[in-house]
Amino acid sequence: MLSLSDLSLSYGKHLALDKVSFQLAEGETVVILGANGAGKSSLLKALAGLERYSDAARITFVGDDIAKMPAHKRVDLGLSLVPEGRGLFPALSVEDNLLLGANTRNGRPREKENRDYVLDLFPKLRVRARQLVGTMSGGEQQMVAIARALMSAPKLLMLDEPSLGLAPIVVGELFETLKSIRASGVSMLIVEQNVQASLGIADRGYIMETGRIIGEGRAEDLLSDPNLQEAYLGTSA
Amino acid sequence: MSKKFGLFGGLLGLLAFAPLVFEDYGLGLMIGIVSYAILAQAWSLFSGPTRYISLATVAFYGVGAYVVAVLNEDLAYPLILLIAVGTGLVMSLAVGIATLRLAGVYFVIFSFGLAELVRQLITWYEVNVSGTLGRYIFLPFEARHIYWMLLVLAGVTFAIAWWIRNSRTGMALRVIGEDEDVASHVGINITRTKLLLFAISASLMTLVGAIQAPRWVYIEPSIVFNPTVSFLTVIMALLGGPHRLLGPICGVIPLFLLFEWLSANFPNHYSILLGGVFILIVFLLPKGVLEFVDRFRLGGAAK
Amino acid sequence: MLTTSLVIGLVLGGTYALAALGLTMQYGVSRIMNLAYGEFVIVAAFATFVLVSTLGLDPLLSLLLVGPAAFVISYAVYSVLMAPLVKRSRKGGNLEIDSILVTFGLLFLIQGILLVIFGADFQSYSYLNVAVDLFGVTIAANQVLAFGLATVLGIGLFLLIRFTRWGLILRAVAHRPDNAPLVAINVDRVAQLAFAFGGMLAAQAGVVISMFQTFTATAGVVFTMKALIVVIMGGVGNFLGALIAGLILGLVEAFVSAYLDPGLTLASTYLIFLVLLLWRPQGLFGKSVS
Amino acid sequence: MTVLLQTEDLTKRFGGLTAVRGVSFTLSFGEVVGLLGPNGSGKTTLLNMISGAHRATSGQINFEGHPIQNLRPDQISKQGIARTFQLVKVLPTMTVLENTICGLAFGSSRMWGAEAEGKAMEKLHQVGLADKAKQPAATLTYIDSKRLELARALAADPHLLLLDEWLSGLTPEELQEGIKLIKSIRDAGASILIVEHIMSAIRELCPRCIVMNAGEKIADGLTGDVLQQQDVIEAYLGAPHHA
Amino acid sequence: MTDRRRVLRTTAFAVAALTAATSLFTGQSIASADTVRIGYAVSKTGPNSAGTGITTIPNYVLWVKDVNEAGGLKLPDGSRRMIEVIEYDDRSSSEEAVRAVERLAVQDKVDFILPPWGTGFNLAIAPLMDKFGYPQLAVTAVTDMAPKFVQRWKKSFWFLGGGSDYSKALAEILGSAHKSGQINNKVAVVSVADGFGIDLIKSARPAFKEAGLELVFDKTYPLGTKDFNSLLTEAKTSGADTFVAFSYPPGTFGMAKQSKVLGFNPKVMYLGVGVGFPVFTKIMGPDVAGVMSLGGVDPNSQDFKDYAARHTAATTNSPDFWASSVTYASLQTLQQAIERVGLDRDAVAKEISTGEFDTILGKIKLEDNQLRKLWWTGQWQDGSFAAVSPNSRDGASSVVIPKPEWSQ
Repeated sequence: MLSLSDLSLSYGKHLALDKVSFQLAEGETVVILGANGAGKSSLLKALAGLERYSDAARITFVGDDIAKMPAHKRVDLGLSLVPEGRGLFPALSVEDNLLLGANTRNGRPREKENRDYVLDLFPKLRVRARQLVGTMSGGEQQMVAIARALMSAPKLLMLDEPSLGLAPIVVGELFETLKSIRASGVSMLIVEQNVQASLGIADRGYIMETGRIIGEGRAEDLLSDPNLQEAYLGTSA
Repeated sequence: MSKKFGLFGGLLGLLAFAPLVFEDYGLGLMIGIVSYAILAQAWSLFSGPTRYISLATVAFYGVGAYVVAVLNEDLAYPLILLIAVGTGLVMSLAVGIATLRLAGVYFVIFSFGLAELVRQLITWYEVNVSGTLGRYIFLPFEARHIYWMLLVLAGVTFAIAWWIRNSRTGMALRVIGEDEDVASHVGINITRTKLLLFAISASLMTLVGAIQAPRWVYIEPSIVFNPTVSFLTVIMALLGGPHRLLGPICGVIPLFLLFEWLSANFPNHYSILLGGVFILIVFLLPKGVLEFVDRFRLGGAAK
Repeated sequence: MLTTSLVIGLVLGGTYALAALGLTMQYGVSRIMNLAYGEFVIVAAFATFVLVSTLGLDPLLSLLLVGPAAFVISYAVYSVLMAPLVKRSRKGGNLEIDSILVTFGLLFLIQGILLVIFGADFQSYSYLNVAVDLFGVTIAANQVLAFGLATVLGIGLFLLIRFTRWGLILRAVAHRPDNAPLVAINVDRVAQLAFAFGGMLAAQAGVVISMFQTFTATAGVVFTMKALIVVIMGGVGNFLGALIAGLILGLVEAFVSAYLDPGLTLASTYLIFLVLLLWRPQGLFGKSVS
Repeated sequence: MTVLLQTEDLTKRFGGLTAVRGVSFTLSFGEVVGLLGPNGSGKTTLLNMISGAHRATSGQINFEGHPIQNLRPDQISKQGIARTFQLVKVLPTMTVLENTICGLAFGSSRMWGAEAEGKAMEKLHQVGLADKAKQPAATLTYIDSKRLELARALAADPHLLLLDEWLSGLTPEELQEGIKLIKSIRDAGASILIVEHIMSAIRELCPRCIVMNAGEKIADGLTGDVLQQQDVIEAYLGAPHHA
Repeated sequence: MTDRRRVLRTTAFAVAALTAATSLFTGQSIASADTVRIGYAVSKTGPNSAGTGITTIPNYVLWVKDVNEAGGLKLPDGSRRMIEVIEYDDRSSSEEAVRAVERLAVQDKVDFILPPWGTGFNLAIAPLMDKFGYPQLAVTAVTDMAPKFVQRWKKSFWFLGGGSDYSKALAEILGSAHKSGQINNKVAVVSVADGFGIDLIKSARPAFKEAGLELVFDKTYPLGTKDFNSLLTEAKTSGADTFVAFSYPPGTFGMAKQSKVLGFNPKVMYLGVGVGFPVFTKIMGPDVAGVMSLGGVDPNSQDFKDYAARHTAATTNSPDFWASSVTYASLQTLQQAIERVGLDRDAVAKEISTGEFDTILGKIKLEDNQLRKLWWTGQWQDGSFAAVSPNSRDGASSVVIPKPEWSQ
């Protein structure tokens, strides 16, 4: 479904991504792990078309070459990102944010049913529909962000650190939801620091360090991978 | 270093002979160039490093002219100039304290509004309190006297600009312009530094107005608070590059002469040509003349 | 006395609001600080003048001609002058400064063309210059019409912006342009359409204003300034805010004139603006950046 | 050991979000302390309160016995606290030397002229940038920019150095160099508070560390012990999630 | 090192630019011997361009056309020389106006310089005109200080009188109308806050008082005011039979229109600059009748009728009824002075000062370098702006008070 090769990206002199390549099959949930600064967020932003990257990069998504495609068209194709910081419109209401999410080729005709779907997924949002997003708690905002991305009827949902800054109990709920999204057939690419939880819902995982992919494997195997412990705690504890 | 000073002094000295060489019209041109050079340089002092686009130039310039108009019959001229500087200083400090926390376009509009506000208030004062509108300045100055005074002021302005660039305050301002976070964390009092520079810049502008005023004989608010002065200053400084010591003057000379040439040769299509030139400048020289010359030179060297 | 000032102020404010709506669109959504905005207003006024005096067209009818024409022209102006700057700003240019400079050039260009065609004369025609009684206050019908149009356009825009998908997209771009691509919005295209739409609104204001004000080729700057003040007072990109700010400005002028001193009306406009800017830099109804 | 820095019940709220909640800790003279925690746990906010970039909502910060929680960054800098930034902040159009002079021209030392230049060069030698002193900072590589930031922070001979993820984003080789550099500074007797993600570095550099999660301090002690604590591991890797 | 080189380079650049510039601007145009070079710098752009475009430029254009079509300026020896015009735009800036005059005098070496529009600009160039020895025929400058200026600048001539001339004339008219019971003694006055408005209102206050009138409403409004509803409403409720506005064109038009709408129909309505403009009749239609203002013409003067016809033919606009004909007359004065004494500027100045001239205003002779034989007040009557003061002068119409009601 998604394949990329030779994706390099630098901020000035700092090489954030160094010839990254990987694939993701339809229906798969893949998690990307790695310490802060390893380049995980940059990878997602590059895929979403929000960062300039090397000309040599090849990205294909559901058969289309999207490497030179502007960001808004990628969303139209079904590649949705929930970025770090959530990328919401804080001065707009929950309802408006969701409606904006449906602003895609696939999303518009299914606006109503998708709306019902995400409000069932996050019942809390139903009562808060008129509230301004900026006044909501972090967990609620994260719900809006995911719900908004789902409104676009994505084929692949990319999530950047969805559990960041959330209370542990909310994190639990969040991963429950992600699990049910996965069950609905949407592919997911997740960058996450919560290793345990994210691997719990993933099929496969990649480990990144300083802009390179240094390991990959099935979710069950990765948890016990010494590379992972090394990447996070600096030692195989 | 001393060589540079020598060059600078020599150039000023040379320019001081201009009234002997040029006839009145040439001198008039020189007066225009020098006064805009000072305005653009003073503007760049503050706006170059901080990137605040100020349209308040004419507020200070006009106040300078007005101080002279009000006092020219009662006080000795040097004293009037001193009062003009003082007025500009006080006004800029008051304005600065209030406005320097506004950023971007808000500051732009505020500074424009300021010039209009000052103009309206002076008008109101003149009409209701002093009962005159329009004042006469009869000072025994000819064009060359005004030119020499402006030349001295230009020397002072460039010296201040040079000194500030090489002083602790100048470095502080550059740091503020590049990154306010870093600035405050290395111990720079941002507000105080900005205020200081704003005040210096405004005082110089006030002086230009004060020195030029005797040339007009008759002054009223609509004459001395002409917003075009603010705009031209900005354009000239930006064209030359406000970050360089000699940037402003490199913008002033070609633009001033271009405007003069256009208005002399195409009086009926002046506006159209001026507008066109403006647009072209933005498209062709986005970073200013000096940058362009530099690039051209580097490009040449690379071959 | 009180009602008189109130009615006069509201009617006056309606004109200000009307003149500001387009700029709010252009600056709020497209991020173009259009200093030639007032020239668009004046060009429309001249166009109406020509239509009315040569073709004998009804000024209201010319609203339907001049508006769409302005949309097309503004659209073209954006393509030629603004789009390259927007593109450049992504590579480290400064859109705000560049747009100020370019539109300043445009201001002279348009003014020059008008001067060549029409000369520096005052232009005026008479339309609906009859008295209307409004709550016991006598006022010109053309001004009431202007007020009505301002209100209709303002509220119409508000409804459009508030309740349609296009409006929602505009708000999204005005509010967080960086996040807009995430929801499949083509920011460049929206900016261009908004600029053109803003140009159209400016033209509508020009048509209406020509019905009751004498104008010259060089009168545009005044409209730009008033519009800027209203836009910033109302909160950038906030249409309802612009409407209310315009009305406030009109009321302030009317009341200062009646109760303080007519000599201070313009000063009080600026003073209010300056004080407001210091008190709430994001405008009366602007959302502070969280 | 005399106390250099002490925070008491420090809290910071942004709108509805509490980024730091009731954090108290002390840092003694000459001590090097690591400040850990997952993303968003409030480490940088804590650091920002100490350096004055954010004003604490409530609580106290004492530095060398004086309360500093109400001072501006420039005032705090004059008290002798210097910092680096999470996202490197060099002044791109200024030269490396000028960048370094910034560090000592305005803060506690207020040096200028030849003296400042000499001192700055000394610091550039210390971080290994002396040969690039005349280059504009924009031309530096990433690691050199980081070095420069360190030189600027060190220039004023601060009593307390705050490092905000100074080591992040470096290649493995650079990381080793970086650790060596900070070690040399530590060994010269500096007091340092280090916010860092790279555990290996923390283990090497900091005898003691403080761990934060969701705005609260969850551990404070010897580094080896703290990193064994179950709640710390869970904070990083997440609690095993059973559906 | 590179730094120093840069400084040197930029200095060199600056010097080169300056040199190039001065050579560009000192290139003298060659005056051909068989023409008379006449230069002027006027506001073609900027805020003053409207006034300039109505009163000043058309008359310069018309006069040059008239003279050249007649074969050129006549000199004492009977020869004729064509006029060659050099014109500049002062962009409504005093500094530009000053420099343009320097350019005309020094660079272009023109034979005569015609004045700009506006009091301020005429004063700004006065010292230079004096210095270079050019006679200055200041027309569009209304100032009570003219006698003083004549002392200072011997070759300056003032053609439009001072503010007090106009306000006294008005006070006289109003005073006698009050005495004859046509109006009450209450007067409402508004004035524009610039030199012109203030000059007039300052002299009007004592003059009105002396004429037994009471200023029940006396307010000043800023230049650029667009809405007069508040002012007019108050004036209307003040109980005054007379409304006087010392206003500038946009304000004049605005007040006229809004008064109609408000049904504010005072017995005397006197407005400022603009009432005599051709566009005023377009704005007001039949309701111009009875509106008073500064200036005026003798409606039966064949000279004026011919002039107006020529003006309309040459510039597509009819002249304004105040300063237009005076401007043209000032040019005729110059023309005849040259015819009598030649191109010597000193001699021409002396001739203008002492001679008598036959103009479209009739025979005129300056008194102390000022034209005093002017119409101070005019009133729209039967489709023309008839002069009503001084009423003793030939050609004066009698004032109509109260003015007719608004037609609608």
